[in-house]
Amino acid sequence: MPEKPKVTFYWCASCGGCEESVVDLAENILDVVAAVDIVMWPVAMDFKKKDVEAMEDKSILVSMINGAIRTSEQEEMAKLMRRKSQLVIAYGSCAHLGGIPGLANQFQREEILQYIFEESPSTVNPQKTRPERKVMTNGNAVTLPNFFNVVRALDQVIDVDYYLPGCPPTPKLLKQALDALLSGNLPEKGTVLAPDIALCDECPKKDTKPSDLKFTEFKRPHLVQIDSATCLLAQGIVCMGPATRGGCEGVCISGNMPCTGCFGPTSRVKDQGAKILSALASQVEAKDEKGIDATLATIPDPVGTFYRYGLPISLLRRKNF
Amino acid sequence: MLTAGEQSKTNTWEPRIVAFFCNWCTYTAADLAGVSRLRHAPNARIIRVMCSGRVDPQFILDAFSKGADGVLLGGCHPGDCHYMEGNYKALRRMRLLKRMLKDMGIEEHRFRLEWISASEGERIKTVINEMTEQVRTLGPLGLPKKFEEWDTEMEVLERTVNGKEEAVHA
Amino acid sequence: MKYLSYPGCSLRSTGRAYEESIVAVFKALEIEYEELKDWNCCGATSYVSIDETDAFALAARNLALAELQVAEGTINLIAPCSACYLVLSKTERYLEDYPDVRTNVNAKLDKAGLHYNGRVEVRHPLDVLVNDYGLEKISKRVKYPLKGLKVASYYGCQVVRPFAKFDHSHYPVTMDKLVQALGAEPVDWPLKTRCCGGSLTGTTQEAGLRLNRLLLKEAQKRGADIMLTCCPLCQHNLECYQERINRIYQEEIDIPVAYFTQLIGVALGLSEKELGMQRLFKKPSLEKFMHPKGEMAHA
Amino acid sequence: MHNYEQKEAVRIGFYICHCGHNIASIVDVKAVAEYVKSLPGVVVSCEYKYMCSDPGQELIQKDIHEHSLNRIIVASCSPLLHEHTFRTAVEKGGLNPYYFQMVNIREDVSWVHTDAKAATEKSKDLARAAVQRVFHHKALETKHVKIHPDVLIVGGGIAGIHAALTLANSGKKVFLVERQPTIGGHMAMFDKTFPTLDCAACILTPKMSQVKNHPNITLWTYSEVTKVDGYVGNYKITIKRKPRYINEELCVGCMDCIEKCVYKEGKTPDEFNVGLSKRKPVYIPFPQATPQIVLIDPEACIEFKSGRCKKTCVEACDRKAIDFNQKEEMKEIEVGTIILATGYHTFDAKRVPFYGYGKYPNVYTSLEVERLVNASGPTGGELILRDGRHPKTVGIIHCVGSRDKNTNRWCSRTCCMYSLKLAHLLKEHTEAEVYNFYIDIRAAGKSYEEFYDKLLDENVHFIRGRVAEVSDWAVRSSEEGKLIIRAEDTMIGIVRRIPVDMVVLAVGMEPQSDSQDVRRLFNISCSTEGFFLERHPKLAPVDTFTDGIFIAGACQGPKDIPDSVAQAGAAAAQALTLIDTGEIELEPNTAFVVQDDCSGCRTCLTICPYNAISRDEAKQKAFINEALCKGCGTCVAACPSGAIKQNLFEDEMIFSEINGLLENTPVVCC
Repeated sequence: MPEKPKVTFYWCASCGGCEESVVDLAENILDVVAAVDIVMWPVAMDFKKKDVEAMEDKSILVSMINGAIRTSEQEEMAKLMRRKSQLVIAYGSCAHLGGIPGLANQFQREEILQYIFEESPSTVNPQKTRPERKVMTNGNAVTLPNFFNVVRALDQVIDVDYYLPGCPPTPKLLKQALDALLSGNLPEKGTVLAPDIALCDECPKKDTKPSDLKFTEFKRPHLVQIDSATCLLAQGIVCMGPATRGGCEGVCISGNMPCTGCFGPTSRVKDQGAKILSALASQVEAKDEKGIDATLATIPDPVGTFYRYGLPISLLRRKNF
Repeated sequence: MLTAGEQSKTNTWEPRIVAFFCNWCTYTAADLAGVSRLRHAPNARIIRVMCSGRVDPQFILDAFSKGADGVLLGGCHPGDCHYMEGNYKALRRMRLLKRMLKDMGIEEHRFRLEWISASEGERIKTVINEMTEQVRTLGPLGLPKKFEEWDTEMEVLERTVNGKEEAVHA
Repeated sequence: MKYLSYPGCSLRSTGRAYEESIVAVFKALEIEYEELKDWNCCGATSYVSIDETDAFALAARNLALAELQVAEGTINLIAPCSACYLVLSKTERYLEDYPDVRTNVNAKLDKAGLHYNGRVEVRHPLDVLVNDYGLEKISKRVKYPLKGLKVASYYGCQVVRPFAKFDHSHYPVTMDKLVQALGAEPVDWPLKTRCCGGSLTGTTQEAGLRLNRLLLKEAQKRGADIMLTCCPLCQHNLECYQERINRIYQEEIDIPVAYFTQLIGVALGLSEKELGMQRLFKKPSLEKFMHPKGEMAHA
Repeated sequence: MHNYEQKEAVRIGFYICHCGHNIASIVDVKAVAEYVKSLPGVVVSCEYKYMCSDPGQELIQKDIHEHSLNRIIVASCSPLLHEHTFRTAVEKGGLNPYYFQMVNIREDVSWVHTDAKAATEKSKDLARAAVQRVFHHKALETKHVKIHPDVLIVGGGIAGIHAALTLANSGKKVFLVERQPTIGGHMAMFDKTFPTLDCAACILTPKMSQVKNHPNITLWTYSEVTKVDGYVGNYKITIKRKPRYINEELCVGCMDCIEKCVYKEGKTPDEFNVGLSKRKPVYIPFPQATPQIVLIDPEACIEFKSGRCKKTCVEACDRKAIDFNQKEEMKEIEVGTIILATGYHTFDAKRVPFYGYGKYPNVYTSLEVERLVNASGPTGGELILRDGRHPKTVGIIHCVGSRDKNTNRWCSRTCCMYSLKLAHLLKEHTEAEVYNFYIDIRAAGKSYEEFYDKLLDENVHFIRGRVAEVSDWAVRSSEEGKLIIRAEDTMIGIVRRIPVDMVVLAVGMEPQSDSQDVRRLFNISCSTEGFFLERHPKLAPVDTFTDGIFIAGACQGPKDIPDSVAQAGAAAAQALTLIDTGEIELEPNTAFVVQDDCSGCRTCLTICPYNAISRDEAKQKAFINEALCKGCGTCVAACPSGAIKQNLFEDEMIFSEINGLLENTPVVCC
């Protein structure tokens, strides 16, 4: 019996949702398990780093890595997986774009540590104790990895072959990706494995968007009664759909929530945030600075809104200090 | 002879400003500044576009990310756009972009939107000189170099943070 | 808006009536101000011809002190004497426009632990009253409209030249509009900004008096009951030499010359004492023009 | 048309121009050429003295053949000047003209920088940007649009009249639109013209009636252009025709209605006589007004104000031409070209208060004096002052509102000459002593200096000095009751007081007060002072930056009659050139939607100022009508998924320009 192709799933700075999405394959996961040999999956199986180190270089067919890179351990592991794998797929928004952890790029490392260990409302730490990077227990040294100042997407650390977008990727896209991998019917390197067209194309509310939309005020979804039948932008709610790659089938929109951009931009766009900024601002009604500012002030956090998933891969990458 | 980039390495840093000028007003004004021999700082490099409304906020961010220390956008005065309303679109985009740049830690004076009509050659001189001096005071933005540093954070941290902490615990 | 005031030397000597009437009128109109602490001579027009940098430094010390006294924002510094107004305005302008002047002057100020940052705007009380406070508000406060009083407004040279900051440099009208607001009648005459003789009356008196005489004669010829000035030197020149002029030139000049702030005070119903009227050599008799507001309505 | 595949290897030819010393004296052109040679894709890189010369252009063409070049870059002057020249040269060399890119190192570099090293470095950066940009250039087709042969002329002064007749005589249909009830403009108000002393009316009125009677001219007076749509060759114009309350078809200009008006005397200041006389509510501006049709001023007419007039005018008109219910009418026309001849405005003398205009009755503006000395003027040509006197001495003050930092800095060019003319006429009419107060006498024109000489012989006084003030301040008894002009006589270095009976202010020429609105309406530019801006001050004096729109006469700057007429002829010739060519080339810089990439989000639909973008309902995607697109590119900047591209300004081109400008060391592009 010929050896089954080896596959790994690895997680970096992520929430675990991407792991869930693998399980979301439901009964299809049995076909996957039958077809491949999973040799590393920290969330589900007990393999160690040394097991992977012991493998020959390029002996793994594909490593699916989710999560952003924000610690030295993640960088080290990513580089190890890269060495051992023929293909690396950046799995999910964090690996693809930097993701939610990437929002930390608005702060300095020390600001974050101080908040987490000293200031956050749920913290009781009058001594201001910080974890030690190296502790001796029972004669063994236990170390913590280094925490980076800058959060990066996977391809800013290692070479990436494909991207599976989404927070998390949908089972449908994962299935398509696995089928392509196993059949060897692969697209051009660097491809994002989703349609290269913005979400509006497949949006269920597409037809209700007017052709003469002008903004006088932007509304936040939790503050208004949303009309489920109408385009969210038409209701003044910031929806990233026009600037976000489709393929999710509009799951958020169907749930009455605006698109927040997790699939990232289309291949023709360098900076998703700048593009949605340009599109929305262009449609502001006011002509004078004061009026324009008043309308735009109703977007209280442009960076958090337009770069919710993509700050690390944006043109500026992080806040400049 | 050194390119601007090489100069920065040899410590004679000069501000680098990318200027997007609309064809009808501001670019024509720059021509007028030329014809009138209005000498000004050689730090701005003009990219001609048909209208300030063509300027995608991506261009501005891209210029910063490629090493510009300042970006100048010039268009026709409000009401004077050759394409009726392009400058209003530019204004709207740039008001939001300015806010975003601030949130991203890019100093205010590094990005400037100016309305300069075809007859205001003098204004070209004033604006470029002023902005060059403002950016000079701010110093280099140097994003490409920062990107390099960010990508090699692991090595740096291994050297500094670990070394320091080990010293403390020793 | 709160103001700083710079009285200057004249207002503490020959021009005391000017200061007294300003104080009284500002108080009556509830315009808040405080005096610049530790002010010094502006240098007048003579120092600048001896040493420009030193002259600027002397004047700039006052500007720097103003910044010390008012922590932030633009400072409106009121200089009632025309010479002070011009010298301080010029200093302010030169320090703004010429970086080398600014550097040199600040180097000198530095020795006294001072520095000027460019926050001061020098203002004339005429400008402040008419353009900040407003004619309409003044009119409302007038208790005795001066109906029938014919007034020749005399601006002199320095308040509008060379810096025409609030009015036309050759044909100013601010004081005339003020006169109208007080119910009186401005006399239109072409000599509003012609030289009063300045300091020539003290040095080459013959030349000074010749200039002086032209103004007085023309104002009187055009039927003015009173001349108004906004400068202590002009007031002095026009008021004090009338007898001598009559003697030398066989003229019959007899016209009172008051400060514009005194006339405002009269219309507002302030007392003669408050307005320093007793300090004038030729006390104008204004009673016959003073019609209480109620009476006017009936008239 | 849109070629996405770049199969062929890019082979760039780079040429840097010395422009004599203009560039080469500051920029080290050799060093730049040498540097560019090292950049990827560059096959030829050389310098040449004058690239725009024939040998320069031939050099490019030769190299295209010898080195199989497929991209050409010229670093020289502004593309606004010579882009067309080089594109044509490239096309003649067998290459698509849009493979060409221009680098401006003259206006943007050598003419504005003094540091040779910095200028050379900047030139290298700009060259590198162009090198990287041309990799993305594509072959495009030049667009051609047909030129509608009809012409709109705005303004019926001498310039508009001359342009209209020139075009009409060559067989073109002309629409002449004038805001006033009559054509003729300022010239109709003048008495005589300098230096020949022709009577203005005698030479103008025949041309006015030719306009009226010309079969090719549609004359709309008392009308204004309110809307301008379209583009060169295809303008759609909306014109508002104000109601005259007179049926133009029926009125024959007999003026019986005027005579029979209930007002026995006029009460409204007469515009044509600059307020020196009064007219009735029903009036005709002047006897030779064209068209010869009366009009009613609703502001003055009792019927309009109260509705209770006896309407004697209606009774008087046997043709029943009076129509109080006439409404404003909107006309829509299509034309291919437009000539603006909207004229000028005289300086408001009240802005110089020390000259006493409006204060002293005997201070006049020059335009008032033109009417005062005119035989058909308010006094029948007799010089009677406002106070009823005849002047024995007159002072003419030059440069009122001209050559003055406090008002207008420019020279109005006509005042010296018309002041000389008025001096002559005043002397002729009154035998008064006439004093001219001048800064310089500018008599630069054919026979102008000779006219000045003639005036000197006529014993007109000339005092060189700017007048300080005009006042009634009499110092001596001889000055009593006179206006005293005080001025420094700079020839003898003393201040003089000249008592006169009459003062004439030679007011300057200003842009029309609504010139900014007009320029916005027609989408052209103004120069700093507000006159319409020509495309090139020397080589394109009647063209504007908007194709198909030309300017003539004093709307472009102060001008006398001969110059206005010459310019009007030039503008007509430019329009004729376009009309007879039949079509014009347009920049193919339009935007287009890549439909496979379009998500149908409709962002672009809301922002196109020309409604050029529509939605293809079947495909649910945006579509740009190339004919309507003007190429501003704002939809490209707004398209949130990058599905719209603009020819000549694609994102990749601009990104590579940015990259090229800022790149430290050259890298391979693409």
